[in-house]
Amino acid sequence: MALKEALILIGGAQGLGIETSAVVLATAFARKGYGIFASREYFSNIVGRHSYINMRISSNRMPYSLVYPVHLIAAMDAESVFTHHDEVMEKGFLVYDTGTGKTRLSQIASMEPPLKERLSKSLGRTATVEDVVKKIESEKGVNVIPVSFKLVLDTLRSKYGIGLAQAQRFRSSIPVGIVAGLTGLEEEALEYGLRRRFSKRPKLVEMNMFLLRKLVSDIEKEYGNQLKLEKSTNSHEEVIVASGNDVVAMGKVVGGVRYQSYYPITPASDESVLLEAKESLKTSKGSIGSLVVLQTEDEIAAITSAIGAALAGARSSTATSGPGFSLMVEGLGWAGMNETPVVITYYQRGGPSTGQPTRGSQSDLLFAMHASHGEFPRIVLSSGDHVEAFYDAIKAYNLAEKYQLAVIHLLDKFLANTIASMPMPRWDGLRIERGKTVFSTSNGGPVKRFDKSEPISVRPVLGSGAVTWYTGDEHDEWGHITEDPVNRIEMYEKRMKKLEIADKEIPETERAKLYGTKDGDFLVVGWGFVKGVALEALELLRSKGLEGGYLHLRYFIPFPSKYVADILGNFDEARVISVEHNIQAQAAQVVAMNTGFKIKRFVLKYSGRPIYLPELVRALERIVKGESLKEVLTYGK
Amino acid sequence: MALKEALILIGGAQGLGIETSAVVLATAFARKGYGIFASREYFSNIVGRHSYINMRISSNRMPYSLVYPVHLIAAMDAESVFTHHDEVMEKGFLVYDTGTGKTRLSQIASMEPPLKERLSKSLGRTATVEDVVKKIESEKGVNVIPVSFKLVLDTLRSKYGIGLAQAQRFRSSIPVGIVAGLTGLEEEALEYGLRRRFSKRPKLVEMNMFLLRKLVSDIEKEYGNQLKLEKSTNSHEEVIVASGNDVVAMGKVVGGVRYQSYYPITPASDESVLLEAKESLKTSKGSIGSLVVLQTEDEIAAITSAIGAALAGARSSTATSGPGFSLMVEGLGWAGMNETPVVITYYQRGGPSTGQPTRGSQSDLLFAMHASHGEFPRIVLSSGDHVEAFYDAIKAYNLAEKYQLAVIHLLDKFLANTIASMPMPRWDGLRIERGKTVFSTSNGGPVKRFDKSEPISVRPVLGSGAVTWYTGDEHDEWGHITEDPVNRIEMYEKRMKKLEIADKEIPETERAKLYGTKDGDFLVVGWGFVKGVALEALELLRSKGLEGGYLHLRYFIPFPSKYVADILGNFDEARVISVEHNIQAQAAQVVAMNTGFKIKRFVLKYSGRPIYLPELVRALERIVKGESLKEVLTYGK
Amino acid sequence: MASSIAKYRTDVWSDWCPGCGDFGIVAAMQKAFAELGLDPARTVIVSGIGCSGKTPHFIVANGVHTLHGRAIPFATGIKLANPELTVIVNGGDGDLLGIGAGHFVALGRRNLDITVIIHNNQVYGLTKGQASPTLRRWEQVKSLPRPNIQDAVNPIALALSAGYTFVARGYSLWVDHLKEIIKAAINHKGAALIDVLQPCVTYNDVYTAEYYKDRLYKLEEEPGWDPIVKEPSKEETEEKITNALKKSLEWGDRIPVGVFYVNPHVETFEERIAKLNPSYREKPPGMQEVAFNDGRPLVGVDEFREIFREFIVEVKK
Amino acid sequence: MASSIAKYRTDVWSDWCPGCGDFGIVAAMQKAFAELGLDPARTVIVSGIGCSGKTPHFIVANGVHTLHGRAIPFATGIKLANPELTVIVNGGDGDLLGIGAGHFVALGRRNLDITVIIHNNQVYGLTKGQASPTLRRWEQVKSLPRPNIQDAVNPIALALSAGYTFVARGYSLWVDHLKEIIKAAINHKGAALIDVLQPCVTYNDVYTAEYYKDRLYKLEEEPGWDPIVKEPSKEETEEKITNALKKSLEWGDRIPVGVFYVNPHVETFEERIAKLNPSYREKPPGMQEVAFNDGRPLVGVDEFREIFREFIVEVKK
Ligand SMILES: Cc1ncc(C[n+]2csc(CCOP(=O)(O)OP(=O)(O)O)c2C)c(N)n1
Ligand SMILES: Cc1ncc(C[n+]2csc(CCOP(=O)(O)OP(=O)(O)O)c2C)c(N)n1
Ligand code: SF4
Ligand code: SF4
Ligand SMILES: [Mg+2]
Ligand SMILES: [Mg+2]
Repeated sequence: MALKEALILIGGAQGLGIETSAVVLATAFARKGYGIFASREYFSNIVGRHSYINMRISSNRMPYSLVYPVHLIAAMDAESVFTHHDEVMEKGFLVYDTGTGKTRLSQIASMEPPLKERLSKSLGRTATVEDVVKKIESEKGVNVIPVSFKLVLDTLRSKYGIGLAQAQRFRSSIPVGIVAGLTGLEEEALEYGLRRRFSKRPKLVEMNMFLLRKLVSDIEKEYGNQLKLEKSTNSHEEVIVASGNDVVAMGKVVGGVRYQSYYPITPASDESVLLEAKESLKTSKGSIGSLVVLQTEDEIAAITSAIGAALAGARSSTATSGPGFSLMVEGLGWAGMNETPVVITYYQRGGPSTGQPTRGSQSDLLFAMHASHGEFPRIVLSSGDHVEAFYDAIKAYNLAEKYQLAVIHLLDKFLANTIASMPMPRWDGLRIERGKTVFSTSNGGPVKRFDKSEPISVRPVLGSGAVTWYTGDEHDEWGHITEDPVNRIEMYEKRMKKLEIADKEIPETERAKLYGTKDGDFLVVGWGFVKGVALEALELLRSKGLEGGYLHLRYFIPFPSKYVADILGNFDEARVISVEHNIQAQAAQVVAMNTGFKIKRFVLKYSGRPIYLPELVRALERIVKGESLKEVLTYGK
Repeated sequence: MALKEALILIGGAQGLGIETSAVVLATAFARKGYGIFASREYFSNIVGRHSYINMRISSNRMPYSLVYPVHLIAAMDAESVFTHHDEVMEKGFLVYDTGTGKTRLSQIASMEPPLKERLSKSLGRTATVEDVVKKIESEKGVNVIPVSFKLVLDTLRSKYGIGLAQAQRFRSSIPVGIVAGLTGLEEEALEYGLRRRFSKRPKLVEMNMFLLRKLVSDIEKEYGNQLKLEKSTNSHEEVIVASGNDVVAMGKVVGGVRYQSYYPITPASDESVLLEAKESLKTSKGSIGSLVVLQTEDEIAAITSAIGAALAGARSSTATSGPGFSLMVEGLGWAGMNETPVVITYYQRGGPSTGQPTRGSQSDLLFAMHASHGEFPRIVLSSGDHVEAFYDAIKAYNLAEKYQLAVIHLLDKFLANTIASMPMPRWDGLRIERGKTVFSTSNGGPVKRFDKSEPISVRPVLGSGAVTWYTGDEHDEWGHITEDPVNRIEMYEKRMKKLEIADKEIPETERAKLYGTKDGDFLVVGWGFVKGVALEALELLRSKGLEGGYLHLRYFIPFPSKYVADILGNFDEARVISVEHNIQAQAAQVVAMNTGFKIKRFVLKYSGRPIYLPELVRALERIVKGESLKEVLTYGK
Repeated sequence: MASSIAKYRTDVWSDWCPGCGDFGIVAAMQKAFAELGLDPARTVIVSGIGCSGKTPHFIVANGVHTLHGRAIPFATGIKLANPELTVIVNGGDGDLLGIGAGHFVALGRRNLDITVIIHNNQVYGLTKGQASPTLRRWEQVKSLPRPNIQDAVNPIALALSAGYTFVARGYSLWVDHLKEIIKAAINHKGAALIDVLQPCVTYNDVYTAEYYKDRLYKLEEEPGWDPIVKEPSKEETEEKITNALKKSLEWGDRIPVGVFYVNPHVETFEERIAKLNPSYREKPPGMQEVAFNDGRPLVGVDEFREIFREFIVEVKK
Repeated sequence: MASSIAKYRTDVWSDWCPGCGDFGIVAAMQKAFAELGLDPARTVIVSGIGCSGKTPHFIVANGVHTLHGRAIPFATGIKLANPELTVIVNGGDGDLLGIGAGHFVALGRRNLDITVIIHNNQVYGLTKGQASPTLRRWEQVKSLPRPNIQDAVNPIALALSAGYTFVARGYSLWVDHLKEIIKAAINHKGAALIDVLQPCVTYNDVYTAEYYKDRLYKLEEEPGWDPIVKEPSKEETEEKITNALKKSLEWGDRIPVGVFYVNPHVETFEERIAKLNPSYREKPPGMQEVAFNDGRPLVGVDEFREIFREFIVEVKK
C-alpha cells in the first residue's frame, strides 16, 4: 500500500530555516530517484512573516504542478497550524510543536489582519493550537504528531554541549527527520542531502545527522512508515535539483555569458548572485574565461551598461523583474535602434507597481511586447518549466546576436522560486550562434555598421579594429545622424525586416506547441508556468473522459500566427479556454491581435499564488461542460 | 479669377526667422477671416539646418491638412531652392535671394548627404541656384521672383541707420511682404500681425512695417495681385491662432491645472513654457489662483512629483514625449496602484529611441496602452485637431479625478507644431468634475482611503484633515501593505472595475466617431492627426464618385468595442483601410484585439512627415479600386 | 508624554527583524512628533522601498510609501502643492544614495523645506543584504559572496555639496539624541538631511552596535564645535561648509554624530516661488478652487480672453 | 601634427551654432588624440544627448551617442567588457549633472578608468535654453521667461565627494590648455572629470566669452598650487581634497581653471575585478571565445558538471 507520491507542506517563519529543510529533503529524495517539485511562498520580509513550502515527491514522474490537500503538514510554529490546518487530507498527518500548544490565534502578531479575521470567524479568536489540532483530528481523522521541539533540541544540546540559541539553528532538521521517518527515506540519502547543503561544514552535517537519526527512529517506532513511498520508477541516473533562478544562470554560463548586470530585486537577483559566484568559470583544467557581474546603481545603468558590453563584443544580459524592467524601457529602445544584441531575463512578479514582490503572476506580457516608444524589432519568448528555461537562456543569446536585437526572456516568480528535479540537459545539438559578429578586422578605419544592403549587417564590435558609430537618432549606414526622409524609410524597414526574417527562420513549431490532440473536446491555451499544471490537468480530465489539447505559447514576438490560427480554427469558440495568471487574459489578447480569434472562455488566477492542479481540473471541467464562461481560481494561503 | 486658397512654402535656415514670418502671416490672414493651417518642419538643431513652413490659407474653411504642389515658394537661402524646387505648381511662383544665385549645390554644407546625393543625380553637383531657377521657369512655367535681400535690407539700413547684423533680423519680413503683395493682403492686417508678434517693441513694428510697405508696393507694381485671394466666407468673428502645444496649455488652464511638472523635451516643452508664463493666472480682477510649473531633474521626478501634487489635491499633470514617457512608466504604475488622478500629456515624435526628435509619428499607441508592469486601469485618449486637443485637455483632468487613475492624452509632433486658426471654444457645457475628491474633513484621524465597498472610494487629499496611507505594494483598505490572497483579489478587481464603470459611463459615441456614411464604398479607420487629412480626402473622393466614411478613434482605453464592431461589421474586409503614421498599423491592432476584426488594407507613413492630402487621396483610390493592399506614403522633404 | 507618543503609533505589526535599528528611528520620530505636537493630518511621511520604506505604516500621520529611490520627488510634489504640510522623507541608503542619488542632489539645489532621514545600514536590507552605496571598498558583510569593490559615498559630503542647509548624523540606538536632531531638522526652514547609522542585525556584521559603541562621539560635546552659519556672508558660509566637510571625512576610531552644518539664511524654494508668484502662499495649489459650485470653470470665457489675449484674433474683414 | 589631427576629423558637418564653445572642445580632443597617438579603432567616445551629445560624430574614433544622461553607464559596460579600450565620455551639464547625476556619482565610486568631459554651458542647449543644473539661482539667461530658482551644483565639488581621482576644469576657448588637461586625464588611471566652461552663444548671455575673459586664471600659475597626492596617506589625501574643495567654491571675480586634484594611488575598478578574478585581464570578456569553431559551447557537459557540481544529484536508488 505504498504511495506513488507524497505531498508535504512545511510552514514556518521567514528566516528560520524551512528553506533548508526543503533543499535537504529535495536533494535526498532526488538521490533516491524521485521527482521533486517544491514551491516556496513567502512575504516581502526578512524575518518573522509566515512562509511555507509545498512539495510534491513522485515515484513515477518529474512532477510539474502542485496538489492539495497534502499528506503531511509540518508546522514549525503556531501560525502555520492556524494558517494551514485545513489543507491536510483526511487521515493525513500534522506535526506541531507542543511548545506552541497553548498559543492563541489572537496572539499571533505576525499574522495579517485579513487572515486573522477569517480564522477568527471559523475558529474563534481565542482558539489555541491544541483546539485546532483536536478539531482536525476529530473532523478529518488527521493523525496528529505532537513534537516537543525543545526536547528534541535538548538531546542535541546535551550531546554536543551547545547553547539554546545555537541549537535553534538545527530546527530545520525536525521536519526533515519526520518526513524521512514517515516515508521511509534512507539514511544514505539524508546524509547526501545534508552534505550538499553544508558542503563545507562537516560538523554541521554530523550534528544534523545525529538529530535526524534520532527523529527517524522515534517516528518509525511510533508511527511506522505510514507514508511509505513506492520505489522510484524514474529512469534518470543523474538529475539537477535547482530553482528556476539557478537553472537560468546555468543556461547563461553554457550560452557563454560574459557580462551580466543587475540591480537587486526579487525574484531576479538570486540568478545574478549565483553568476557572481561563478565569475571566474574555473574548472580543473583552469579557467575557461571570465564573466563580469556588475551590481549597478539602478536598472537604467543595468540595461545601458549591458548594451555597452554587447557593443564591445561580450555576450551580455541583465536580469530583473517588473519595477526594474519599467526602468529599462528607454535603454531597450536604444538597443532596438542600434541593432544591439542584449538579453533581458524578466521574472514577472505580482504587480502593478511594487505590488506583491514575492508572489507570482504573468501580468507583464503586453508590457514586455510593447515597451518603449517607437517601433523596432525585439523577440519575446517565455519558458514554461526548468527544462525550457535552461535551453531558452542559451537560445536567447543566439537569437539576440543572430538578429541583432534585444531578446526578452519572460519567466516568473513561480518558476524562479520552485525547486525542481530536472534531467541533465543534453549537449548534442547545442550550438552557439553569433551571426554576423566580427571580433577582429584589419580594417582600421570607419566601416558601415548599418549597411543597408541586407537587413542584417556585419557587426564589428568595439575593439575589433574597425571604427564604428552608433546613435539613438535615426542614422545613415555609418551610424551618423540623418533626418532624411528617404533614408528614414529605408532604415526603418531594414530594422523591421529582421523580424520578418526571424519569423521565417524560427520554425513555428518551436514557437508554439500543441500537446495532446487537436481533435478533442476542448483546447487549453496557456504559456509560461501554466504548462506544467495544464498538462497534468489534461491527463486527469482524460481519465474522466474529457479529451483535450494544450496549446503552449512560447514566442510572442515573432508570433506563430499561422500555426496558432490553424489549431484554433479546429475549435468552436466555446471550447477554447485561456488559462493565465492575470486578470486580462493577456496572451489571449495577443492571440486575437495576431489571428483575429477572440478567445471567450477563461480560467484566471491573480491572487499571487500558483494554479493548483485540482482547482484547474475542476474549473476546466465546468467550462467544458458549459457550466461557466470564466473561472477565477483562489486556492492557496 | 481670385483663389479660394493659397498654398505657401517658406524655407530657410533654422534660427533665422521663418517662424516669425509664418506667425505674422498667419495672424494677418486670420485677421481677415481666412482659415490657416501651417505646419513646421525642422531639424533637431538650433541654428543652421534647413527648415520650412508649409502654409495653407483658405477663404472658405478652416483647413486641416497640407496640400502640394504650392502656389509660392519663398526661399530664404540657396538650400531652400535646391530642396524645394520641385514642389511648386506649374505657373506658380518662386522667390529667391539673388545674392545666392551663383551658389552651387556642392557648396551647401548644411544639406544632409542623402538629399545632396539625390539632387546631384537630378540636377548635377555643380548646379547653381540660377540653374535650378531657370529649369523650373522653363519646364513648369514658374514665375521666378528674384529679390536682392541685400538691397531690400539696405533701404532699411539707410532709413534707420542700422548695421548689417541688425538688419539681418528683419529678413523675416521679406517673405511676408512678398506674400502680402501677391495675395493682396491689406496693410491693417499686416500691422495687426506684427503688433502681435512684437507686442512690447513698437519700434520693431514700425521698422518692419516700413519694410513691408516697400515690398508690397514693389511686388504689386511688378507682379500685381496674381495670387489674389477671394474674400473670406468664413463666419467667425474671433479665432484663436495657436500651435497645438499652445492650445493644450489653454485647455489645461481652463481645466484648472495647479501643478505641472516637466523636463525639457521636443515637442512637448513649449506647452510647459507657456504655462510657466501663465503661472500667476492674473486677470484684471486679480489672480484667480496660482499654478506651480516645475522643471524637474528628469522625467522620473516629473511624473512622481506630479503624482505627489495630485495626492495633495492639485489638478496635476506633466507633458512629455517618447523618451520622457519611457522614464515615467514606473511612476504610472504607482499612480495606478494608488488610484491617483494624474494627467500625462504625451506628444509622440519619431522613434524608436532618440529617433527623430523634431519629426512626427503615431507610433507610441501600443506602448502608451501597455506601459508599466502589472495590470491597472488607465484611460488613453487621443486628439485629432486643435479643437479636440483643447477640450480633451480639460476632459483629461475630469476623467482622472472621477475614476482616480492616470489619463494619458496622446498627441503628436504634427499637431504640436502646427499653427492653426480655430474658432473660440464654447463654454456652455464645460464642467469641472472632481468626483469623490474631498478637500476638507473634520475627521482628523485615519480613514479608509481604499474603502472596498465601492470601486471608486472617497479620496480625502493630503492636508484635508484626514490621515491616509498609500503604498505601491498591494494594500488593504487603509493603504497598509497586505499580501493576503483574498484581499488581493478584491483590491485587484476593485481597481479594474473602475474601467468597467468608465466604459459604461463614457458614451461610445464620444470615444469613436463615424464621419460620413457607413453605407459607402469604403471605410477609413484612423486616429489623431490623421483626422484632418482623412476628412478632406473623403470630400475629394466623393467628388470623384467614391463615397466613404471615416471612423475616428478617440479613446483606446476604454475602447468603444461595440460601436466600432458594429460599424466594421458593415464592411467587407477589403474595404476597410487603416491610415496611420506608423509601420505596424497600431490602431488596427487595437481594433483586432478588441473586436476580432483584422484590418487588412493599409495606408501608412513613417518618414516623419505628415500625410499630405493629394498622396492620401491617390492611395485610398488605389486601394478602393483593388489596385493595392498597402500604400506607404513618402511625400515631403 | 507617553500617551501622546502612543497617539503616533499604528497597530500595524512592524515586521522588521528583532533588534533592527529601524525600530529606534521610528521611536525617535514618534517622540519628536509628540514633543513638537505635530498634527498627524498635516504631517506627511514619504518613504522609498526597502526595510526602511515600511516606516510610514507604523506611524500615525499621512504616509506615502512610494517607489525605490523616488521618495524625494514624490515629496517635492506634495510639498509644492501644499507648503503648509510638514513633509519628512524616510529612505534607505540604497534608495536615497544609489538609485535615488539624482533626486537627492536635486533637493539640495532647491532647498525645499523637507527633512530627509537616511536609514544607513550599509546594505540593501529587503533584497537580502547586497552592498549598499555606503559600504566601503573591500568590506564584506556576511551576506556578500565576495568583498565589496565599489567605494562608499559620503552622505554628509554629498549633502553639503548638493546644497542642503541642515546636515546631521544620528545613531538609531541613541533614540533621544536622534529625536533632538529630528526636531531641529523639522524646525529648520529648508532641505535637511539626517544620516542615521542604523545597524542591520541580519546582514551587516561589520557595522554592528558593538562596532559603533566605542567609536561614536557627539559633535556638540566637542569644544568649539559650531555648525551654524550666523551671518549670511560668503566667508562664514564657506568656513562652516569646509569644517563640516572635514568632519565628514572622519570615519574610523572616532565617528562623529550630531549636527554638521546649519545655514538658516538660504531662501527656501517655497519662498523663491512666492517671490515670483505672490499668490502662491495665499492658498496652496492643492487647496485652491478651480471651479464654481456648479462646476463651471473659474477660468470662464472672459478670464480666458485676458490670460491668452495674445492668441486671440478679432476678425475684421 | 596638423595632418595627424586631420586624421581624427570626420566629414560630418558640425551643426552647432557658429561660435559655439563645443567647437573648441572637439578641437582640443582631436589635438590631444593626435599628440597621444590614439588609435581610433581602440578609442571610444561615448556621449549623451544634447548639442554636446553630437561630439562623437565629428571625430574619427568609435562613437557611441547614447541616451540623455546615460553615457556613463554605457561607457561602463564598454570599458568593463574591454578594458584595453580608451573610453571618453562627452556630455552636457544637464546630461551629466541633472538627469545623469546618479551615474555621475556611481562612476566616482568605481574609479573606472574613464575620462568624463562636461560641456558646461549652464543651459539645456538642444531644447532651447532652459536652465541647466550649473546655472545659479536668480540668474536669467535670455532664453528664460523668468529667473532661475534652483541652486547650481558645483561639478568639481560633486566629483570630489563622489570619488573621482582626477578633477579638473578647462575652458573651451583655451584649446591648447584644454588639450593638455585632456591628455593628462586620459593618461590618468582612474575616473577623471573635466568640467569645461563652454559658452553657448545662442542662449547664454550671462556666461559669455566676454564674461570669462577677465575672470579665468590658471591654477598651475598659482604659486604653491599642488593638486597631486604624492603619498597614499589619509592625511595628504584629505588635505588635497580639502584644498580642491575650497578652490571649487571660488566663482566670481576670479575663476580657476586647471587641475584641482589628482590621486594616482586609488585602485581602478578594473584592478579590483582582476584581484578577485585573475583571468579577467588575460583576454577581455568582450574578446573571449565562448564556443569552439563548430559552435559547440566551451562549457560542455564536463565543464558544466564541474562548475555546477553542487546542483547535480547522482541517483542511487
Ligand atoms: C526599481 C526597483 N528596483 C529594485 C527594487 C528591489 N528592492 C527592494 S528593496 C531594495 C533595496 C533596499 O535597500 P535600501 O534602500 O538600502 O533599504 P533597506 O532595505 O536597507 O532599508 C531593492 C533594490 C525595487 N523595489 N524597485
Ligand atoms: C529622456 C530624455 N529627456 C529629455 C530629452 C530631451 N533633451 C534633448 S537634449 C536635452 C538637454 C540638453 O542639455 P545639456 O545636457 O546641457 O546639453 P547641451 O545641449 O547644453 O550640450 C534634453 C533635455 C531627451 N532626449 N531624453
Ligand atoms: S534585514 Fe536588516 S534592515 Fe531589514 S529589517 Fe532586518 S535587520 Fe532591519
Ligand atoms: S545652442 Fe548653444 S550649445 Fe547648442 S550649438 Fe548653439 S551655441 Fe552651442
Ligand atoms: Mg539599506
Ligand atoms: Mg548644457
